[in-house]
Amino acid sequence: MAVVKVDKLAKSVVQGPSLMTGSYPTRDWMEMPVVFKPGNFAYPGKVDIVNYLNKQQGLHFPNARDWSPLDDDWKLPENWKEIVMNGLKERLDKFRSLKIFMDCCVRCGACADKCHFFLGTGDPKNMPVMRAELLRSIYRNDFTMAGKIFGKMAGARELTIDVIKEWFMYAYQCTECRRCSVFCPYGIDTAEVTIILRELLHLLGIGINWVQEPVANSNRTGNHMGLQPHTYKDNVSFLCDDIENLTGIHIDPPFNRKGAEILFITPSADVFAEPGIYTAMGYLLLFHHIGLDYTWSTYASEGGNFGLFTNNETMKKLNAKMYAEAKRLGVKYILGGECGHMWRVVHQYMDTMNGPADFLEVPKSPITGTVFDNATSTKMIHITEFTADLIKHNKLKIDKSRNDHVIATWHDSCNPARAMGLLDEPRYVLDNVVNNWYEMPENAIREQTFCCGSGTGLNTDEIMELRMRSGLPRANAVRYVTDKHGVNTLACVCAIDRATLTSLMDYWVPEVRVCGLSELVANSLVMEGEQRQELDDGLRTMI
Amino acid sequence: MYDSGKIIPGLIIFVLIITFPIWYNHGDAGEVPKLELPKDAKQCVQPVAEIRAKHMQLLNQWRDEVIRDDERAYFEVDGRMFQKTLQNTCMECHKSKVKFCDTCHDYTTVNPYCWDCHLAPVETE
Amino acid sequence: MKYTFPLAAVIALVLIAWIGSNIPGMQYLFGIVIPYLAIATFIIGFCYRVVQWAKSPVPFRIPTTCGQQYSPLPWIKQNKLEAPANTSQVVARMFLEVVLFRSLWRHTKAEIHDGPKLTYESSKWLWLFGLMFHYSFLVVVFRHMRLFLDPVPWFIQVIEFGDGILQIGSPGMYITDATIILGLVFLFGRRLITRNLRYLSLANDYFPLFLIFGIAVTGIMMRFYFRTDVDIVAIKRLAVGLATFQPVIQAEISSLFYIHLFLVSVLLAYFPYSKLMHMGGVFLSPTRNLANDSRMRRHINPWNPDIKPHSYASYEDEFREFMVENDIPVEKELPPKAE
Amino acid sequence: MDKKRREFLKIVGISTLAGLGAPAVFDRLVSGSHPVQARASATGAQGGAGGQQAAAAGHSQAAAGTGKRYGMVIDVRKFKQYPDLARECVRVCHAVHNVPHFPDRKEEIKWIWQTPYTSAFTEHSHYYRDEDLEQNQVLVLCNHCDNPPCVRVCPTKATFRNEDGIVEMDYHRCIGCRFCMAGCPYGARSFNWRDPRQGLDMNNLNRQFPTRMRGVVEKCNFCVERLGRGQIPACVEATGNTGAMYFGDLNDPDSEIRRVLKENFTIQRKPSLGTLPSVFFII
Repeated sequence: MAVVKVDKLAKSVVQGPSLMTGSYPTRDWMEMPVVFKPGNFAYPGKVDIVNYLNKQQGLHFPNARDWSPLDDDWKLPENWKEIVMNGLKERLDKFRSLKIFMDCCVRCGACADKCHFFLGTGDPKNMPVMRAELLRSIYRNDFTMAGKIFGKMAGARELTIDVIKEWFMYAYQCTECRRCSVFCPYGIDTAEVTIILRELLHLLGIGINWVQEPVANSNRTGNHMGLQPHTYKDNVSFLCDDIENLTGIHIDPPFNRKGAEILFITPSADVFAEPGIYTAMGYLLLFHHIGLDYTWSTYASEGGNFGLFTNNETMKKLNAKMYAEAKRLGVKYILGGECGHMWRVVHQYMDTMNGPADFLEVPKSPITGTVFDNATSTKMIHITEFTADLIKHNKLKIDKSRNDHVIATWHDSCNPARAMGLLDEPRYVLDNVVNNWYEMPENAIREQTFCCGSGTGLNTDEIMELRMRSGLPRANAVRYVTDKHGVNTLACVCAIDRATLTSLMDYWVPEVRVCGLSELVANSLVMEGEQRQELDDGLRTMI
Repeated sequence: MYDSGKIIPGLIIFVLIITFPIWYNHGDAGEVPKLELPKDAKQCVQPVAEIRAKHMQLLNQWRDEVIRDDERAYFEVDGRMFQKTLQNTCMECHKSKVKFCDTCHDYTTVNPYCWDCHLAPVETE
Repeated sequence: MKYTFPLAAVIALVLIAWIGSNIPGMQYLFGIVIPYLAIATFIIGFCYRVVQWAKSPVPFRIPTTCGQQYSPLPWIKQNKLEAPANTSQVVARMFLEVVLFRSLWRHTKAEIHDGPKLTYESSKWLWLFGLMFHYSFLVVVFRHMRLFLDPVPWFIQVIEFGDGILQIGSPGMYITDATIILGLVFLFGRRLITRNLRYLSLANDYFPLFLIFGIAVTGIMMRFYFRTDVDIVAIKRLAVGLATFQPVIQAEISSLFYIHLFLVSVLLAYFPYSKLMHMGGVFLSPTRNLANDSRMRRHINPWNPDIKPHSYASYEDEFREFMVENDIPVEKELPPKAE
Repeated sequence: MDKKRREFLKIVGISTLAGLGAPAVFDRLVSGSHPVQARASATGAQGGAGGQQAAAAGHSQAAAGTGKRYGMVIDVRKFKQYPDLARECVRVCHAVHNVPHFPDRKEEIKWIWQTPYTSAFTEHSHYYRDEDLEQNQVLVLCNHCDNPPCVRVCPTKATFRNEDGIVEMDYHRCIGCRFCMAGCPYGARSFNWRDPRQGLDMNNLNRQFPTRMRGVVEKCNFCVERLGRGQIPACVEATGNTGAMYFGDLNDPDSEIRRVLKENFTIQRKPSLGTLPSVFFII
């Protein structure tokens, strides 16, 4: 559907009735039903895809059916209440975080205005505490003594169909960016709550296609895009052709090569869609530049993991391919490309779920000899860590002025920032490959960085207005540095960012375009034997 | 139970802190202090219940009247004249601070700063 | 309004204790039986709750990193407090969180202006008054130990002396009497005044505030204004008696005391069933109490499900033809074409 | 003053954090009960420049309340005549008020003391002084000024001017900030660096009168406690009928002190400061 005009949305964000703009709801939130209308929800998953997933070993995606959030009747299974309650009980027993986060919140409100969805929509239920309260109220009703005795007085409520609808609405208006968790005095992480909400909804056959289809694709073909092995290879080859046209350098990257030293895995979007492809060209040039002994894989051709946006089991299943492929190919370790939630999974979950990776070796840069002892167990390192080390050891021939068409700013992607702590490595790289770059204001960077607004599978076009609202805090900070320093490039290390920030910038800050860090690195590389044309727009120069 | 190695010691410390009074007192409720009343004076400047509950407020009031308002006049209770002073009136009858003031004050650790300046009567024993 | 019921509830509790304690013989109920039940509920309930939490594992290592991770690259400086890489750094992070409310220190207030333009300004009030309230409460509890302990240990006397150091009035004013009220008034006021907070506050957010307010006010009233029948010696004898299981009510004690004690008992009994459990929970939050070392040390998930990836073999089976055609290495060659 | 209001103000005072709201409340409390005080500080507001005129314009007339204003005349000539008298005055005063003795001058506590003429009267010409002035010392004490700077600077109103014109200390309220010592132009105030009881013979105290504690400032109180019992100040009493010291109500035209002032030329210490001392000297 057509997106609302920018000046109209700008006005609506500031003047529309919302908690952000000063109006106060007339009704208590428990009495405020959700209203679905075209544009405020992502399309539900398709029956055959859900059924496909349900058939996979270890996965559980029951109750596939045709349904629409617009219908009154969501065709829930008969025993839906029991399913939810058993599901919740099971998860309470599995996750201490869930119990703690259900019990400990004091509703101090520190998180309230930290959420980009709340800042952009002013919808009270988008305050992280309220989002958690949607589940907490049910938890209290059935799992706590106070809730059982005092009911509504203790903040408890009955589980009804409306609650399920509310969950669907708000579990998909959270990008699990963890910004609220930074400010919470108990570290309550709404991402954990959203994960559980989505898991429970999936038990009822409620999910969104934009998440489930990539999951199915990834399972079958190895990547979200559903690129089959030959297509994947072709795409990379096209990028190599472009590189040759631009620089005269011929690259012939290896695929599924046994015995390579390093397995390289990046989000498939990088080999497929603008502006990610420039980042992929960046990797190709960089690896060629240093003569890296590595391989791509068509089987593990996806770094991203939309399983994280469905449930733990799916996350594990998709992620398992990385180690399986590394083992099959006999590599020493894995190098990961630029991706946000991929790195959340790799950093915080992979070793636990699919380790131990005892068939791999502790990552050691073949060029500099640096041992990455921060990955002694997982044996996977981030391309930015790898590149920063190369730069420090002067292993790259860099001409910074080749990036002089760029005035950059740095977007810390949520997951590398708040679920990994990757903050200074990319800044170091940026310092060394770009002459002009400026930080956004401090409340919008590093651990306080704002989400692009469309993570966790929300980068679908049918909810464009919502995305533009939730991305506003990020766009607003970019607008600030653009006005102040003439910034024209927003750099990041996240594939979803590259896709969604592009839409966001086109909408709010059209003079700014989005790129990956490796693109900027490659722009500045002085390649041996290059026959370079005048590339006044780096790798994006039209030939 | 998971992480019991940390959580159980944590809980034990918590319970020990909460129950500190139980094991600190060794199950001994102790004696309630008995204060020694003056032998030769029968009556205080106020009824016993009043003076017991509010003596500190009376002293405070006296202080304000005497120092701030210069109202130093004697007052009469049952034909006896009294001056508004702790040192010269109260301690005139209650000849021992130790046996009178300190008994309750020590028991309940009330440590007013009266005696930083005012002179307690010389203890005779 | 969501605060009317909690307010009525606290008033009702006051009335129950007031009327109840005036019925002959009921002093034993309010002075001895209920306090014992309350403290037992508190201790058992608290431990039960923590054990219940502990029964669930922490399957994944999910610290929220609020600073630079540990890096083998020597010039990248790790933020040891915000992205701790080992236990001692975690302990330091937790210590600052528990003792200084470090996360609240970051608090900002966001506003939206024409443009649209979002602004964020540092807002330390919640941190300040939150800290003020909690520390006042802690000191007040410590101070009260003089009534439960005989003889009174030196550290309690030190705390009491410090709290009364201003030497204002007689009986001497305690600093914490003022600051706890100030803290409570702020914490209540912001729930009323701040829009976001007014909307999200529940009855069970107001109840403890009113209850603690009632406790503080009855305590202050007893000490400073309605001293009749508040015989501190008799009260101490009762308190020490409670702690030694030899409780005695040896004098008539004012209803105000029984109201105070009853409200404290209610607070203790209410504690394990309420959000007040954040006192224990803050230590167990996996986003704060875990080291950001999940690539260095393997973290074990006790219920790690047995899930295999879609196997390479079946993948190759499906796409072998295309792979061979496009020079992608395969494990099994194509079967000879049946002519 | 109405007891109820006083109680109320006290409640307000207690409930307010000291150091923040307390001074304001005390201000009201004190000025409410002491109109003289309020007037005096109004005079004081004119500052040093107007001081000379204020002095020239004469002292306050009838103070509200008792209408009294106690003052003192010290006849320096008589002390010359009776050489041991001054020392006796000091001894008596310090004994009556349990004023400690510390040998170290830095720790010295003094309510009444002797000082050279040149130090006592700094504004007078000191050329070619006569021998007596060269050799003898002058007995000085707190001047109980009509416009006391020490009162104005005290943040807790621990020092104040009572209805009889006496500048008093309420040691309960003193926080030891020593602003008053900085404010007093006559050095009439001493700070208890040590526990004063260390400088006292504890077996030989005036048990009717308290001591002070470490950390408070103290000074002469014009024997306000003796006046309350109908006695005259201890120092004046010590001079017997030598006529070396006179004490009385400056506002009573028929009083002895007024007669003495009428019959003698008197001077005051540092009159240009406009503090309006209540102690006069016959040289």
